[in-house]
Amino acid sequence: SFTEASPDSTPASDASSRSAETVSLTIGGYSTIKEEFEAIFPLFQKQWKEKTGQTVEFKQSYQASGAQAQNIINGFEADIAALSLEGDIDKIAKAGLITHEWKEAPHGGMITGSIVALGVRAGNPKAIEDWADLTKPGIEVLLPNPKTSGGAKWDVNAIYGAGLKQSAEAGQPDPAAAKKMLSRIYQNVKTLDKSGEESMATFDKGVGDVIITYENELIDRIKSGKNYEEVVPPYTIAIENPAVVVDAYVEKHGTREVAEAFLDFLWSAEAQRIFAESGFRSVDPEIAKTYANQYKQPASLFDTNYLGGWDKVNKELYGNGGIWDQIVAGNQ
Amino acid sequence: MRSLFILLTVLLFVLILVLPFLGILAGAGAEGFAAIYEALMRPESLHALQVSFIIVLIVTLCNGVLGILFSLQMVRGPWLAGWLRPLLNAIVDLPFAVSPVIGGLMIILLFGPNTLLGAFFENVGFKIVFALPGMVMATIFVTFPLMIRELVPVLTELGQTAEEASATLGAGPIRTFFRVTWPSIRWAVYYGLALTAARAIGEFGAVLVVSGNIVKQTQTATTLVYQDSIDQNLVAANSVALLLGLISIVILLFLEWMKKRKEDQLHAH
Amino acid sequence: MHIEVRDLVKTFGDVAAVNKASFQIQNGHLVGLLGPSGGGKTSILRMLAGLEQPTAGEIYFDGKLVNPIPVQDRGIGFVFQHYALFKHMTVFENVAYGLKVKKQKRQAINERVYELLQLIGLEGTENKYPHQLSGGQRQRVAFARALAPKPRLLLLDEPFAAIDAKVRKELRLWLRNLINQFGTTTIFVTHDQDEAMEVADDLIIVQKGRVEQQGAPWDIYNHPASAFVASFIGESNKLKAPVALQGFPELSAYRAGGEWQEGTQVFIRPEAIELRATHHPQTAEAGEPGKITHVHFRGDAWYVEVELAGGMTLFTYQPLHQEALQAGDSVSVFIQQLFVFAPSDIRILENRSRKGQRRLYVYPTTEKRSGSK
Amino acid sequence: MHIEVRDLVKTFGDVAAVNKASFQIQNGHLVGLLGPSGGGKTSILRMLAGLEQPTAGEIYFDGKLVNPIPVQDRGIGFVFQHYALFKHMTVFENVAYGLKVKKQKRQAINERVYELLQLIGLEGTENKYPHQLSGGQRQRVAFARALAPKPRLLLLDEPFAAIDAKVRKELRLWLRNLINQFGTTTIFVTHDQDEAMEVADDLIIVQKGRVEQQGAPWDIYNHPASAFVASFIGESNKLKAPVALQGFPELSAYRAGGEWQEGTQVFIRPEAIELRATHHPQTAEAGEPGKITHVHFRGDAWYVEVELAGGMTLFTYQPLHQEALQAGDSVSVFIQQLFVFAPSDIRILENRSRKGQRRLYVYPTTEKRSGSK
Amino acid sequence: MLADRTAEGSLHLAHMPVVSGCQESFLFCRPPLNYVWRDRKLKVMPTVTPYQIAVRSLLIGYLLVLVVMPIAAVYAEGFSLGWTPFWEALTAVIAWKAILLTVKLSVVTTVIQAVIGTMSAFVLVRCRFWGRRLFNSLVDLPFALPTAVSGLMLLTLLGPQSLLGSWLQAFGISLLFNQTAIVIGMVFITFPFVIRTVQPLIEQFDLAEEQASYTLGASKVYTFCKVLLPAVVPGIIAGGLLTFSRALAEFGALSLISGNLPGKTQVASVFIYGEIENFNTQGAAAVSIVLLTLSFLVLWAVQALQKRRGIVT
Ligand SMILES: Nc1ncnc2c1ncn2[C@@H]1O[C@H](COP(=O)(O)OP(=O)(O)OP(=O)(O)O)[C@@H](O)[C@H]1O
Ligand SMILES: Nc1ncnc2c1ncn2[C@@H]1O[C@H](COP(=O)(O)OP(=O)(O)OP(=O)(O)O)[C@@H](O)[C@H]1O
Ligand SMILES: [Mg+2]
Ligand SMILES: [Mg+2]
Repeated sequence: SFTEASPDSTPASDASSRSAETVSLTIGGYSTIKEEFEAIFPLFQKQWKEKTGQTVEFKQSYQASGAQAQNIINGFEADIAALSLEGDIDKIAKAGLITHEWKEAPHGGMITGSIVALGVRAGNPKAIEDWADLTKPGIEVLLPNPKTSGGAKWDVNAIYGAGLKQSAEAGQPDPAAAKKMLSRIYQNVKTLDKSGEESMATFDKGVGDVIITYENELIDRIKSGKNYEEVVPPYTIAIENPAVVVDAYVEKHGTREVAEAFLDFLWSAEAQRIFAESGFRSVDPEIAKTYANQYKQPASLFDTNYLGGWDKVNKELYGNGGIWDQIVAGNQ
Repeated sequence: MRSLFILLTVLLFVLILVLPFLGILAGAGAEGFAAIYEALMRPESLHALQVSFIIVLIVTLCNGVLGILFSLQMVRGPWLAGWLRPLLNAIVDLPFAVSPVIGGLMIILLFGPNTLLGAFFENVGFKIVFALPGMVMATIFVTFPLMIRELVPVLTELGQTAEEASATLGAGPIRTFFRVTWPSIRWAVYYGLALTAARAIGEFGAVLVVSGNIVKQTQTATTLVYQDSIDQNLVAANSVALLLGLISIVILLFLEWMKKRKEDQLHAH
Repeated sequence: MHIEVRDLVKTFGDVAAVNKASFQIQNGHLVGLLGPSGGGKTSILRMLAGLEQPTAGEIYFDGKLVNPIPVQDRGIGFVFQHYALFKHMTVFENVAYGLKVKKQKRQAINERVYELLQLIGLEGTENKYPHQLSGGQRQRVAFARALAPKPRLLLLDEPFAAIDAKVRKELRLWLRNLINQFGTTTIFVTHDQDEAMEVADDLIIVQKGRVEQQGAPWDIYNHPASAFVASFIGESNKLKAPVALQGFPELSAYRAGGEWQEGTQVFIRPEAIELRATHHPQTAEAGEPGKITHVHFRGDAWYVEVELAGGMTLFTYQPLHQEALQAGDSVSVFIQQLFVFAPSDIRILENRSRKGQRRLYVYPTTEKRSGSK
Repeated sequence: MHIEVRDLVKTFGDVAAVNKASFQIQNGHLVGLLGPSGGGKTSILRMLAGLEQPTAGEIYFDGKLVNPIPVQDRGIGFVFQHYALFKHMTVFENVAYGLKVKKQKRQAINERVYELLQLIGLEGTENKYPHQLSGGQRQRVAFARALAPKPRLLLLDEPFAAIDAKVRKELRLWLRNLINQFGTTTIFVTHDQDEAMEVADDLIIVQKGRVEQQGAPWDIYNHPASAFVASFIGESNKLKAPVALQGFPELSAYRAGGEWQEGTQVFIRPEAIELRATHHPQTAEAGEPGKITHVHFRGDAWYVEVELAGGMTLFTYQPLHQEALQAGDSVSVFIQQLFVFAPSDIRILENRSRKGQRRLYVYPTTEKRSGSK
Repeated sequence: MLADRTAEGSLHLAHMPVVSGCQESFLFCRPPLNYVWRDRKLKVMPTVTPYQIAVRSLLIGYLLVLVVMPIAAVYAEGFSLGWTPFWEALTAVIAWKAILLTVKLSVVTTVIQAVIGTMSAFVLVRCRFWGRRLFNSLVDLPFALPTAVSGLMLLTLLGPQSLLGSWLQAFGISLLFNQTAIVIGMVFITFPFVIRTVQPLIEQFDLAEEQASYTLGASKVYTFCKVLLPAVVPGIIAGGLLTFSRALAEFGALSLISGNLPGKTQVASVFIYGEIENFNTQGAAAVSIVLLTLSFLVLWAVQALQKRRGIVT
């Protein structure tokens, strides 16, 4: 029951939880991953029961990636953190709650992948094909706010990276050109919702001509019958979402074994297939191949490393007085 | 002229209150009544409603009892002389001015396990943040002014003679309060309770931050609505929202009806 | 209950509402506390009740110091100016309240309440609420409520102030009888001297927080202890400037040029003024010549204004069955008595030219209170 | 302004608050509207003001039908019982309100307001708010506010009801003078007959929505048109059962056995009763033997109760300067006059045994109003 | 002329309104007195009973822990890094613009509420029409709905897919993602305040005052403006203040319909949320401090002002 927010919070329960009939696992996830996780839980519960006889009970919380990271730092005792951004995991690690080298896990600690894509209305009435089309006058663009949304950082990274790539075609990658494109797209932004989901909800209400979002979100919507079309611009970024065991809390709860088992289970073919079903690009190359026809391939896919890694991006793009700030300030 | 104003007001109410509410109604009923029922009977809905109910109960009780005591002191406490009374007066309203998100965050920063206070409570086995106590605290913070704002004018208006009369007849303070003061402030208290309850049901920002939004554990009806709505589960979101709206409308209508009955009683003679 | 108050002081901030007031009240007396607004009457009463704590001074009930005793335990009854009935209780519940507090038996309560309701003439209203009663009825319920627990001291704060003149007169006689019947020591506050005169055994005149005079109405009316009391109780003509009045040679001692001496005030009661038409046989007697300037019908008497030769105007009342005067008539004005308040002494001067012939005031009984057979 | 009211009716639901009331008021008169509570006084006043629409009947101001004219345009001044001053305006703004409505020049407004403030003796308070004034002061501001636009008809609804006795007396004389000065036609409502007597030129007695009598106070007091008026105006002894009174042979005609005839009522005014000690030389004259049962000091007179041989008790007042009576004294009671109200006729009976010797009431002037030189 | 009969006794016209004994109160707060013999005299020593100490500490504790401490924590957090970062956080163009925008639109909302709230209160109290009681209880609805739901609702209602939205779009009017939208959201959220504070004042208003105005020749409109309106101004002010504070702080509803474009349509609370998400609690607190302090000052100033004018609300 809710009155015992964390039943195993006392050290005394450490030993008992191993032999107990049930073991509970607390998941701190980012909002998008909720549906997929809920599909995976029963599978894992079954497997774990067979293996150890224990019943696993899941406690789940889903919030915006940054908020979730903050909660975990502030005392939300999640055994497993599944977030949108590497950076958010790093913050937890910096707070001393994650002590192992999490990137040494399979697939660099990433459980899902995706790309940034464009969603347009049925029939693509505004003929959107590339980032440049978003800068045309009269186009209404939906984009979440990278200041409040982890997902939005991927979107902005994609635009900025595409800008660099395009200028690189003509010679050198030109940060100024990239910034200019970002800035011109920003001028067409109708609303900067505070999370990717809200942005999608706004698009659902009929607002806007084009939404910049995760590919998997679009695939999922289109599968469920929405009249959208997915447009993949030639240059876009590959998204990777990490999941990690939070050492401090599994130690406290005595749940390391089951937590690690669950994390491993996320990389199993079974789980990866579920992610792929709902539109994610699987981190498992085998599964990815099976679902390949579900995705449109961009001409050139780059990743965060192309932009210099998250540390650099966070500083130069989103830091105080960074490029994003300059764009926002310059557009008033 | 008069009917013009009535028309304007009705229009205003329809635009600002009725229309949005009908919107929710339509959203909930989009897939028929069974869908509403189903949405409400989901285990997480039931649990969230239960959490909300318990929070509302505790908050209404705390703010009710302490709000009455507080208002009594605000109006009559001799020890609040001079500068203290106006200061308190201004402080009472402040929670309105604090963005609920910040309010919630501050409770985390004050009582989280990394803080002195939080660590202390944690050691005695009492978890505050991401658990019920923190949610209750956040809700109390947000609803604090309502009871007092309702009661203070009534107590001021009431004066003290009836209480003094009771004392001269030999009654002690407790009896005097329940037999003499209470019947006169009863309606204001009910109103204050109703508003506190309504606001507590509806509180979102602060609770979201403090609760951690753990499904079937600290998720309240409001945060469930939010989650459902961003999960594309619009029927469910609207159904729960509809229920919340209906509950508070019913409470207020009930009060209105009771008040009318009392008025009729008074004017019958 | 015998009441003694010694050097009572009550200050609110800088204001001394009551300033060293001392008095005693005999058991069973009905005492009127009278004085101008803001004089401290309410404050004294509230301190007696225990609703207010004295800043200094002692209050004794039957010789026992009651200062530390809280309201609930003083065994008093209090009737508030605006009744302060419990709005949400019926007449019955209101009256029964004090008895219930005392945990009396239901049977005993019922009997006492019905007895009181009968006494106040409100049988049959027991299930009504205060808002269904008229002002006079509410007042009576307030009395019954205060009387129910048989208090030994009854305190009334302007009990009739909110009731209209006609009903007021009836209520005060009713109250007087009621209190006679119970013999409860009673103190009541009023602004209205007619009321006080009519009802009280004793009056205490309070001004600026001080007791100016205490005594029977008769004494206070006829022997005011200060200029304030003389002017506050009863009507009087105040002589602004000295004039030579026949029969009052002593007055010249208080003159200082065309003025009265510093601090001297002279008053004449209207009933001490006798008017005779100049053609009347008795006019020979020492009277001032005067002229009627104004006559007004006042129901049971004529209100008459007369201007003396010196320019001074006096008013008096003329009984209906005496010969009627008209504005413009010349009259002879005979002044029987006047009060002089000087810093040095306070005197009642009788007109010398008529001395011994007829005394103005004759006290009817040897007791202080009016007799009742 | 000359006022005429014809067959005025006002019903609230089933209740006829005013029921065919008709009367006329001369220009410049000050008229008191008097009657018991619920009699319809307020309703009449409010219809005159236009605050209420009559159910039937006509109201004429100077011969012009005003029924259809809204309040704002009737040119009246209205003073409410509880003053109804504008709480958020200063004294100045309150008084100036009516002038501002008329869009008068600032200069003219200032002059008029200061003139009025001086008149009401409240110079220097112009910047105070009503809650900073005493009751009497507020009342005067309310007058000034109503007078400021120079209304031709002034209506006052129990203007003194909320003020205490002493202040009340002064205010009503002040009002009388003020209205004399302006000559404004004025109607004022009161419960209190002393007030009405003292102030009014004319009284209209209203009961149960009907006009019972209209006339000068003198006439109404001495020639009441109905038993109701006789008992309502002035004090009287009501004779419950017939007794043989010397000097009133006519009374026997109204007897029916041991009772009065159906519908007959007999009243004696206290001032129509003369008491003489039995040892007094004049006692020979036809008087009833009686015994004093109660004497009470009343400030300016003695209140005396006397029991006649037949068991009937009468009360009367004895001036202070007459010989003092005491409870138990035997007296001779001489009744000068009584009122008989029978279904057949209304009569004022004078005591025959003394007839011609001395008339009780002598009217002082030929005018109706008391003169003022 | 009348004789000088008024004499002295009657100079006491001044019976000022009796100050009710609020200073000394007995219900729960009267200090019982200790009497002590000292210097051969009875001295009064006011004391407080343990019971009263308990009540007072309970109340103070409650207020401290649940209201004062969180608010103090905002200040502590805002200044946690000292003055310079506090100042920098505020002077950042976007923060500053968000604050200005919020204050500006809160003022607009307050003015709108003052007008429509007063009107609605009048109609609800003075006019009898069908559905009055229903409307009266609907007034508090915005309180009961989760603010996020309110936002979603407004989004649905005004969005291009709704009847109203498409109709408005045909006229080229957009009520979403601009300042109008923010004001609409604020008005919705703060709807009950002015109505609820003005209503009792109208109910208590002495009808005679209004009639007095008519008898003095004033028309209905003039009477309304000069007599009725000033009488309810304290209520409008009190309600307006609450409206203002609440509008300053609103988050849930606004974040969905405002558009959130920094410097254009981003309100302070959304900005604060962003800063929190970015692990910049100090910056968030700094902006909060400005809003808090502002509304505290306004609340206090208005109270002082009303006290000086002798209006007690
Ligand atoms: N609670 C109080 N706070 C401050 N001053 C007070 C208080 N109560 C009374 N006073 C002041 O004390 C003085 C005496 O007041 P009190 O009420 O005793 O007079 P009063 O004789 O009853 O007058 P009234 O006839 O007008 O009722 C007044 O000047 C009054 O202003
Ligand atoms: N608005 C109203 N609705 C219903 N009945 C009314 C109304 N106003 C007056 N009445 C009734 O009309 C009758 C006369 O009332 P009115 O106020 O004129 O009497 P009044 O002579 O002024 O009495 P009082 O001296 O008590 O003021 C009363 O029975 C009263 O109950
Ligand atoms: Mg008093
Ligand atoms: Mg009336």
